[in-house]
Amino acid sequence: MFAAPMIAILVSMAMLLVRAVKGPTVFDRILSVNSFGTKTVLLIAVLGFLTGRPAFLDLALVYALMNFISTIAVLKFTRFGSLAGKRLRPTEPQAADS
Amino acid sequence: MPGALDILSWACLLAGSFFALVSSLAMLRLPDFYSRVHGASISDTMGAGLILLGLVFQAGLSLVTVKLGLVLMFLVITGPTSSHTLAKAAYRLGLDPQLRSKEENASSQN
Amino acid sequence: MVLLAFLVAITWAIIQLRDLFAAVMLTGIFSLISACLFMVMDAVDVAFTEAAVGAGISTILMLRTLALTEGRSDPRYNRLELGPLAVVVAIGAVLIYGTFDMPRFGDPNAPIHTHMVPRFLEQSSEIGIPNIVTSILGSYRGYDTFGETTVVFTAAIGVFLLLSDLRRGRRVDDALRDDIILRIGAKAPIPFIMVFALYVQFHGDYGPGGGFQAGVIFAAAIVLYTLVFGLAKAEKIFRRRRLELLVAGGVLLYGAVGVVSMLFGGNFLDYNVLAHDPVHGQHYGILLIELGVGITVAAVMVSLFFLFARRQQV
Amino acid sequence: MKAAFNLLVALFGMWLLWSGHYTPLLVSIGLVSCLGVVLLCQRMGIVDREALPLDLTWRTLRYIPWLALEVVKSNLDLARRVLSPRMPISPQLIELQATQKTDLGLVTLANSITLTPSTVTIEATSDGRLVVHALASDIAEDLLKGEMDRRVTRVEGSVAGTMENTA
Repeated sequence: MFAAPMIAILVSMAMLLVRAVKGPTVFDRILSVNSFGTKTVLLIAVLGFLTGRPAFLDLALVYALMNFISTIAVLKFTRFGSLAGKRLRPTEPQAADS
Repeated sequence: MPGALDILSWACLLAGSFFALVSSLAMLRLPDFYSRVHGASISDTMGAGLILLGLVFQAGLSLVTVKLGLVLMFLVITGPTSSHTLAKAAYRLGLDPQLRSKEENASSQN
Repeated sequence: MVLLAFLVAITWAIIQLRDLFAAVMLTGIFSLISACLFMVMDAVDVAFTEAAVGAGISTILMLRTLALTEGRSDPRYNRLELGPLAVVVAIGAVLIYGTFDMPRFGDPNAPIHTHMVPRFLEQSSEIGIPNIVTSILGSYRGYDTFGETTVVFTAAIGVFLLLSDLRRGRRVDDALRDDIILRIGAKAPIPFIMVFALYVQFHGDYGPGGGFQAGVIFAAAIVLYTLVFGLAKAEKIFRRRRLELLVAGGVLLYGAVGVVSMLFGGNFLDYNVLAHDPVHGQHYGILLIELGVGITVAAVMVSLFFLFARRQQV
Repeated sequence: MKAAFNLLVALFGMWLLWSGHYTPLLVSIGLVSCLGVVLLCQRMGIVDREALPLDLTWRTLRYIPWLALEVVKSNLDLARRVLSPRMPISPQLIELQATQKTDLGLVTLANSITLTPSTVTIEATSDGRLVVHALASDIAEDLLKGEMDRRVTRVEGSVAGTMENTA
């Protein structure tokens, strides 16, 4: 019975994968990766119950955590690095406070 | 024997799966980045919430429930934070949202 | 199976993509999927490490590296090179041929199940540590793990030597303090992440986890802090000298446990002698060496991140 | 000081709930770990009222179910929009002036807006100006009515006496 959510999550992962590959902007990709991470958390939680080892939840939390931190890191990078403007019209990041 | 709790749990899990699917579909269908953020946030809230809630019903009252709750809490705190930061970064770097004014909208709906 | 298909698809996409940034993002997904695979195969500890290292830190470090390069791969290097391709295909074929000889996954008659596993399981219960992986790594194969920690240590020293003598450039205040949502949203979880890291550190005996993972998670908390509050502030709190001391200190702690157990009359890294009861001795010993591993890994990760971050500012 | 103590209690509580092993050794390790983390965080300057608003009042408790209901409603609405073949959306940017006095209150509002699908906060500044991307005009109008803003301000009002703006 746990199969239903698992399949749903896998299918939606596949759809996210398509979005991540297609882009078109870097932000779309970051969003897909972030969303993919959330799906992974859910998948692991469900899988943990499927195999009867709820200790897997530690793992799910680590994923949630790493997902958050790497998203922030990536964003910081797009803001200060020079790469983000590749497909966008790059404008100067505004000064410290607007 | 499937008790009421079991049924509730499965209802939650199935509904959560449904929303997870809708979320990904939204990611594919919606036209621009900003609207896709909305799509992603479906799965962050409803998808994750319902699936984890379903698992809570499975687990019964134990430490596992607490852990599930904490995972959900973490997702709820960090989810909006990262999607906001993402939207903001895009906005500041000059990615223009695809907007439709009210008039156009009205005419396209007619 | 589905996951494997994902892996293939994503690898193909990574190769095809010109935009290195996108490639890095896809690598992130790649490691998420492979961690799921480890989960499916019940290798929780491996998945844990993959989660912490692959999905988190390595993406960040790769991005930092990307900041130093041009951001696009040169199409000239993307021609199909027949020579290397042939070599890779040949090696792959040999490896696949090798797997034919290997017992099927989960086959109870496999040599590893008939010889090694019972021994490990027996040993593990004798040691009294529920998580078999930890007991094998920490006790039965204590030397190996010591070696691995030393490898981390040496690698870190290598990177330090390569990167640390940079010219000091202008300092940019890269704090995101003005971003109130991020500030508050990140401030709240940091202490909890740290405690969670320590939990992973000390519960390695019971659940998946241990020094490597805990070190990475703890480092991640500090990375998050650095991202939000700026490198300058973070470096003031986590000073370089102290980090370097910690890098060495972790390895030394591991070694010291070994030496102390020798002083008590046992072999190197034989924890049985650390307490009156061998089970307790094992317990304390593993706890301590895991702590050593954790300290080293965390300090190395943070130093590496600082080095890359500083380099980007130059 | 009070904030540090609150944090310590919260952290240790989490440790106990999460650990599930109550041998004296592990519990004492837990206590030491939590203490160490609190000290470290204090040096990092992230221990304050803002980071851990523990003083939940009944008004907060009443806000959370309301928010949850809102989230569910807008989720259903968004699902309907996405699934319908015509996709009746008309994305727009709106600006609104929040009435919260503290950054924490403002962030609560901004995150509540983001948490509700079909509205995402794009900008938030300390003076209370929010830029929101809404997926459809009726959603935007709903938000502009300010129901959520009023509720968050009410929650904030109940705790604002004990905190000052740290911005």
